[in-house]
Amino acid sequence: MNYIILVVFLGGALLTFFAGKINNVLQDILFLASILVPASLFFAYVHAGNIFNLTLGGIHLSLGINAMSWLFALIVLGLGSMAAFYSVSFMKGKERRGYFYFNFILTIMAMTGILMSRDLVSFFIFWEIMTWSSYLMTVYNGKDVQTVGIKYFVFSAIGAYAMLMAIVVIHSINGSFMIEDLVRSFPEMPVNMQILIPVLLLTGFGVKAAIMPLHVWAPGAYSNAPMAYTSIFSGALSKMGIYGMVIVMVSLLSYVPEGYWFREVIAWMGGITAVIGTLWAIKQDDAKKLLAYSSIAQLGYIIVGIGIGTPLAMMAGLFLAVVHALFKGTLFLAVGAIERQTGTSNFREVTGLIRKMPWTFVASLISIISLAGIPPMGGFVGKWMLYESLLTSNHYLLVIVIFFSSTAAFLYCYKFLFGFFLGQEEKEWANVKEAPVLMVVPMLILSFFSFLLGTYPGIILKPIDAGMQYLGYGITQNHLWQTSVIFNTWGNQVVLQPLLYSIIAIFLFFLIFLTIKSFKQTRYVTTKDISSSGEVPKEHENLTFSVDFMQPFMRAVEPVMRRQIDKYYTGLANGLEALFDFMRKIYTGNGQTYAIYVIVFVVILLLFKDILF
Amino acid sequence: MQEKKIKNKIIKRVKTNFKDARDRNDFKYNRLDFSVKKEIIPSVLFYLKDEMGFIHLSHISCVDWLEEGELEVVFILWSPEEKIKVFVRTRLDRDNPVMDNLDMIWRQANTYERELREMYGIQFTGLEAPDEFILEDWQGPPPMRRDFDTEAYSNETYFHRPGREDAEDVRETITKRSGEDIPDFAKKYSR
Amino acid sequence: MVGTPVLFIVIPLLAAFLIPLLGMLWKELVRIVPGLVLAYMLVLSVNLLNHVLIYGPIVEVIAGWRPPLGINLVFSAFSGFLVTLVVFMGLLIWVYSYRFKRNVDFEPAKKYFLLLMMLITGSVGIILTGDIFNMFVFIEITGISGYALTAFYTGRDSAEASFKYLMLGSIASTFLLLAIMIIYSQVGTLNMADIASKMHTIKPVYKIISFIFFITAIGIEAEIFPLNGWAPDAYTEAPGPVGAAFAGIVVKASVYAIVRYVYTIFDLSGAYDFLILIGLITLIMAETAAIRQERLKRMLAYSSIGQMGLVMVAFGMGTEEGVFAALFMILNHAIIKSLLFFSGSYLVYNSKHKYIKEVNGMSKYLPITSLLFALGAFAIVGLPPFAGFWSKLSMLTAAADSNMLFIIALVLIVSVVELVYYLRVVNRIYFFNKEEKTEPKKPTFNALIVMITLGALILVIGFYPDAITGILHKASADLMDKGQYIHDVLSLNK
Amino acid sequence: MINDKNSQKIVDFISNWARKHSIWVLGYGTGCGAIEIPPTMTSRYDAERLGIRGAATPRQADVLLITGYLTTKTLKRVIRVYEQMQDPKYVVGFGSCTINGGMYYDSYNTINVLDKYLPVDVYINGCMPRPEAVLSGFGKLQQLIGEGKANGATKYKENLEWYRANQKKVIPNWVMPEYNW
Amino acid sequence: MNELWFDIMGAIVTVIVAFVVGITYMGLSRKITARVQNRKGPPFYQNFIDALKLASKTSAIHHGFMQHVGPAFMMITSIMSVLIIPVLRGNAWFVNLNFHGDLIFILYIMVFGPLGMALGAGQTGNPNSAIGVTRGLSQMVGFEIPWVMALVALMMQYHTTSIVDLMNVQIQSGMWLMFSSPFAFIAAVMAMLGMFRYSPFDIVGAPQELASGPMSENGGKYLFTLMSSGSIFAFAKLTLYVDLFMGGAGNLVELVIKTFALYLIPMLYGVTSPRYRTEQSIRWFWGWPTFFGFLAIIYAVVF
Repeated sequence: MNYIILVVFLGGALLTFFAGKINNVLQDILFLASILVPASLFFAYVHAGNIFNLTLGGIHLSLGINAMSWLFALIVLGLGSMAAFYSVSFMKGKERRGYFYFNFILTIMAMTGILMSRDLVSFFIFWEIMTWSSYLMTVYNGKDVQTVGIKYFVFSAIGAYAMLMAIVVIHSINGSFMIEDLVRSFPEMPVNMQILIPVLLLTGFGVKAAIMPLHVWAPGAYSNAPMAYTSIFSGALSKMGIYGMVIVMVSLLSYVPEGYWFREVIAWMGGITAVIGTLWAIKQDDAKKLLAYSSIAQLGYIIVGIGIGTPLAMMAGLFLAVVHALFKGTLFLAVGAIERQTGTSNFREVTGLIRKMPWTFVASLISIISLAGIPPMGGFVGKWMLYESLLTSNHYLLVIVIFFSSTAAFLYCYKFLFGFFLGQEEKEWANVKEAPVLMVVPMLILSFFSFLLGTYPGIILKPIDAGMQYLGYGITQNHLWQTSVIFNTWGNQVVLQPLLYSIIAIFLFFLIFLTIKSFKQTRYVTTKDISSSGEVPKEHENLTFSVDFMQPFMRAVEPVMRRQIDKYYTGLANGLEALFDFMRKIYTGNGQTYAIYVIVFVVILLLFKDILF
Repeated sequence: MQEKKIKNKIIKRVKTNFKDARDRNDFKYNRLDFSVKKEIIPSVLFYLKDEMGFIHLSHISCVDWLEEGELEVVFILWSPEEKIKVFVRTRLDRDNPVMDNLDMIWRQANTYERELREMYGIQFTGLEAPDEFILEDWQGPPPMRRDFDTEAYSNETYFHRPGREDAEDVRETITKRSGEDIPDFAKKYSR
Repeated sequence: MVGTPVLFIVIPLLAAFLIPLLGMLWKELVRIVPGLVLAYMLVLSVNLLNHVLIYGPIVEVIAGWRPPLGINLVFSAFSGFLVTLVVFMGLLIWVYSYRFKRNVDFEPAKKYFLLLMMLITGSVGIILTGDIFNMFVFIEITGISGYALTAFYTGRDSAEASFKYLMLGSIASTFLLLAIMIIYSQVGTLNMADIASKMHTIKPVYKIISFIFFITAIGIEAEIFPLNGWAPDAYTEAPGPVGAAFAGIVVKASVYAIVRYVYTIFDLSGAYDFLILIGLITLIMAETAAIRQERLKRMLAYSSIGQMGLVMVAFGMGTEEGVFAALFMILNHAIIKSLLFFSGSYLVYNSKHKYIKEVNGMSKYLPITSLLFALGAFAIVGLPPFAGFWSKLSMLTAAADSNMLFIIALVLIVSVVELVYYLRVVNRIYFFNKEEKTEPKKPTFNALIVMITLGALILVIGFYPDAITGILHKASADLMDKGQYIHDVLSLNK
Repeated sequence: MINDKNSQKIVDFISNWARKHSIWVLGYGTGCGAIEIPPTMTSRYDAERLGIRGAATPRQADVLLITGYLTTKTLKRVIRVYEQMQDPKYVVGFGSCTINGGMYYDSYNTINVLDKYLPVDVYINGCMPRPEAVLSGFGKLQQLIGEGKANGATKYKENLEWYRANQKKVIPNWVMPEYNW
Repeated sequence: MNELWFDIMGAIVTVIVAFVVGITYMGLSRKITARVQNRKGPPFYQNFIDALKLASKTSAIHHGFMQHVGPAFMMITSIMSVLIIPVLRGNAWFVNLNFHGDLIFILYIMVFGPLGMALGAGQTGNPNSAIGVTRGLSQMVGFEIPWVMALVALMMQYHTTSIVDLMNVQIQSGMWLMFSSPFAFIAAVMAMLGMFRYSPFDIVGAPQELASGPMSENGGKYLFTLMSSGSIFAFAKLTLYVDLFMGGAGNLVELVIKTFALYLIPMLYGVTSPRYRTEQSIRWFWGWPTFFGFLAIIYAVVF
């Protein structure tokens, strides 16, 4: 069954690509089918036991699923299906539909393949397919391809090649590419290999998970890809890095003494990633960039959770991974909807869409609340577990770092909502309509789930628990979570259900009080009707405060922002290019020089013949 | 003495360049005064700014010579180096007060010109600025002209609370009532 | 037995000389005959290869002189594989250049196909021969036809490039002759197998010096740094298919020569490490030089040099895995680089200077060519699931098994550089707006067929590498088995 | 029960009492009168002890305090501010200028009688009125509110057309949102 | 069923107590400020009158749905905090939701309201509102750091994240946490200055610059809701401080005394200080308060 799913994906991708030559509607239907059919096949027929073996080029490949990868497959296929529905409407009337659909399906296929891989070679193959198909999406708009696109691919390639090196090294030690064999033999490996292999693998996964020094590709790539795709890019594709990290951190590093330091370093890197991502997100004026940096920051939390590695922390990390897929997927979809309806995603240009696109606003609001980690949404549960796990495992400074990042996140959360939906309504956007139903419904479904998980986290904690048991953790139910209750290891708890009901009750009470009593009496006035020193703003006067939105805060943190990792990378790249340009000049184009080279070559060989041969 | 020399020099230079410029040189202090025709105003001002160092435009003012049927526009320039100010006057026809826009010489002239346009009705050809400046929704004649009767206008346009017509200088009455004298300083202001 | 190896040399040579004569009969024959010849040779070589894989190598003696005195041709799994590859590439080049640019006219076409046949003859000869002087002759044949082909466009630049090639080529001949002289003076024989069996009798100094001269001489043809000064110019100025021929045929033959010397003839232990060293230097120099190039073909040329460096590194490992990886890379490189040259030529078809920036926005005018170029670019940097990945993986696995972690890291870092410049070109093709300067030319039907065939091959090998790995394994085992080679050749004596 | 007349009376009494003791003033500081407000609010006269405090925006304010002459230009803004305030609201005219134009009675662009344009509940006489006078004026206003007689807003609503005609007479170019609380 | 009604009644009583106490404190603060400024000042019940007046005003207009929902959000936050924070030790009336959440939950539910209010303010379209909100959020980032450091120190030291447990610790040891963890108390109190937004940290409202900031378009009922929820919230925060650092309170009188003593700190600091700029305020919080927070953590780790 495993390979049939992949084949269906691949065939669907090709069919969809060529169907565009015949009929657009046919193409849409084929596209949906080639996402949904394999997804439903997956959930219907694939179980942990099914293993499909294949020998290709003398290498033993093996596909199968386990409890851990099932969890991630849930993210990939669930979010993928939602984004697929969205894409059909999103791509209506756009160029390069076949290109988009092809790469979309291919990415989903690659991610499914990664999760199914039981050996490192097929893991790597699917990883690379994922990389280049996502790269092709990154350059979809044809904007900044030589900078953003290349940067993305170069970082991905560095990561992937690090991984490849690890794979061949593992093979030379083990004589096998199977992940199981790696896990089994890792504790007996020599110490330098025990350090080298995780470092290489973590580099590979860290690139996709946008961990701190390797994150610079993310903002550009996330914002350049079409938004329907970026929701997967940020929601699911980055989780592949997390998935790999989970394997490395838990299956390999927990069994060796050096693992402790790896965990600490990775956790701190995650923490710093969270802070830096948040600070840069606050500075952005473009919603895509903002969400991209926010993704970096959120992935930082997840990495912290996985890095700490206590049962509660691991659960927090995985739960956050799921919830992040939900809310960040929704937010990117919302930005896509706004961009489609208005033509821009810049906060300075778009304002006051709340009355034009109310459902998009509702989805964004719920997702933002979830992102900010405010109860009663799913984000809170993940954050709570993360804090409690950090506290109970004595990472006090990390708590502060995470808390700072999380508090500062409110700034960009508000900026997102204010920039798009609130503020003065402008004449320019007076005719903006709500996005099509097919775009709104996936957003609402996704945001509903992040609401649901805030009350009944047990729904998703159960598969997480199963996955963690697969990784070797004990059963965590009953002492860490129940359907609607979460505990920390000190025995403190948060009971979500009554809290939620209280919140809803109070909310309804005051909504009734304010709405029924005054909504009828009050009438709507436009946002031009504000108390601005008695002036009446003219139609063309936009009083919305959107330029340098968080300037006071930025001034306060200005010393931190002055240094950018990106600049160092750019400097390095420029230096290398200059070096290469110098190297190029060795080929002077002069025949005499070449002849001299030959003579020099011979002379050198003759001089050093004793050493060389 | 020094000042006088400089002043004479300036007058000489201006007069050689602009033959029909009439000057007045009887001011005590650092002040000069030229009257020129409106056609050569731009060239005079350019000359004063670029050649003579009168780089600062202090003000553009206007005098309404109702009896002579003319409006006199006064440009007040200031030379920070010589510490001398120059008044350049020109006369416009009161019925058709038109002259050239000068805000390319000094950017701030724009403001003064808008004010003059609004208050005296002088049209500056080529002046690019919104119509309204200080008087919003003004529909009457230019209010600073001497033939504009502000009280009549006010009576016509605005409401008046009755009782002000028979309002007199009540100070005399008060004095009688309380037996006080009007203080000397107050007498000056008395009607 | 379906044919003998000697046909591989006789038939194309004959065809080459007959082409002008046949041209007198019917002008079109000039074009058709080489194709027929090459097709026949392909059938022949495939048959022979099949035979060889089952029954062991064929050793053919020319004119009845038995080794070690006479000249013999060895068609083993290793050389047979390379011959098949060379002939196959030759056929594709023929199809592609059937009416390519100046070939449309009779006179140039006559010269072109004549020289092409000579080139193929020489290359096949280098691979098949079992005699070092004979190899020298074939190298000269290859070289001379190469010089002429480089100057095919008869421009100033072409002449200059050709002259550089010629100059270095003559230096190469000198060194080769010197080396042969030393060997002959010491061993008294020119037969490879015989030399190999007597190599332990030679004094190390002579051995090493002759090896150095050999390496220098063949290294010039095999484009190792710093002997490859001619290559970028030649690739740039020669016609597109000739570039492919250099990359797919000449260089392969030269690498074969080096490998034969290192593996079979000489027993120097340091030679393997030397191969790795020189391969790495070549790789790094070429790839770093490629990234800043302004002309498309020059960039491809440097990339080609770099790939050959990589092949050299793989050969230098000296293990069977390494040889397997190297052969796999040779195969992939032949296919992919030819595809890149072929499609690249059409992308800059009407441009005078072949600047990279002139490919901007070509995807709108030449969709299939652009797609194939992109496919080739993705494949050559080793992205799965395309062909290049498997060779890279096998190369790295072999390196890891030989504990060469540093080399793995270096190769991978250089791969990133390679990735960058290929992606830049692909991005230009797809996402930039076309400048008005050059007029895109649609590829001819036969060119399209060739390119699609190569593209399909890339995909086939990518998705099903087992199609080729069996042969490669046998070929690499064949190369490693030095004693068997000597035995096979010298046993004819008895 | 709520609509019962007596209970309505009680509610009115309570709310009037509250309004009376909590007066949030929006000072429209035109002319020289604004300088009299700081002493009124600060230590010496301390208007806050009577529940009088400043309001930042018209939305929060109860009383619009117009401290001096109003040109036609500022009148427009004052009307705008007044219409933005929420019921119940009161206007206090401060100084002679608002009563009969004061020393600007013959100016070509100041209005002379404020109550033709806005419903003034209390005038404070003087040029300038001292803080004592201001406090006394507010005392009067409190008294009126307590008695429920400070119904300028109602008057304005009822006679809106008359007020509008007067306003439009001096502000011919009328571009303001409609007032329909 | 009976128990549920009892719970609901208890919750309502808690909220009413919080409202009354909080709004009285606000009135008292005006009185005390006036006395400091050598004025007579309004009566202490002045804020009741203000609230009553605001409630009796009409609200004729709105700028959109969020303007209605924003104050409701604010109210939820206040009421939720006051329900989750233990008001009295072991009193059946005030149990509410004490055992359903913990400190981290409270930290997060506390920002729910400002965010909702910020949304309401944003919908009005008044630029002053948005500026005020950005200042408020920025300042929040400032003072949350020492505040969280203090809390983390407490949680580390006593191995619990529950307020009830922390209160029990104080009862058992017989010593208030403000004495046993002095640095945490100092950091928390310094953070409290920002939390109450009295001068010099009143950068959000800043009537002189921003026309009362986020509230500038809210009058009448909206302002009433905000005002009452603000007073409930103030009470909740004070109670939290009392619970954490002063051993909680056995009865309402004790609670009022303790909370008022705490309340005097930001208020008296406020009357004597001019306003900071936003970034000055943030940097102030990241200076000494954070230093004390670090000390608190070191103290918690070492002892």
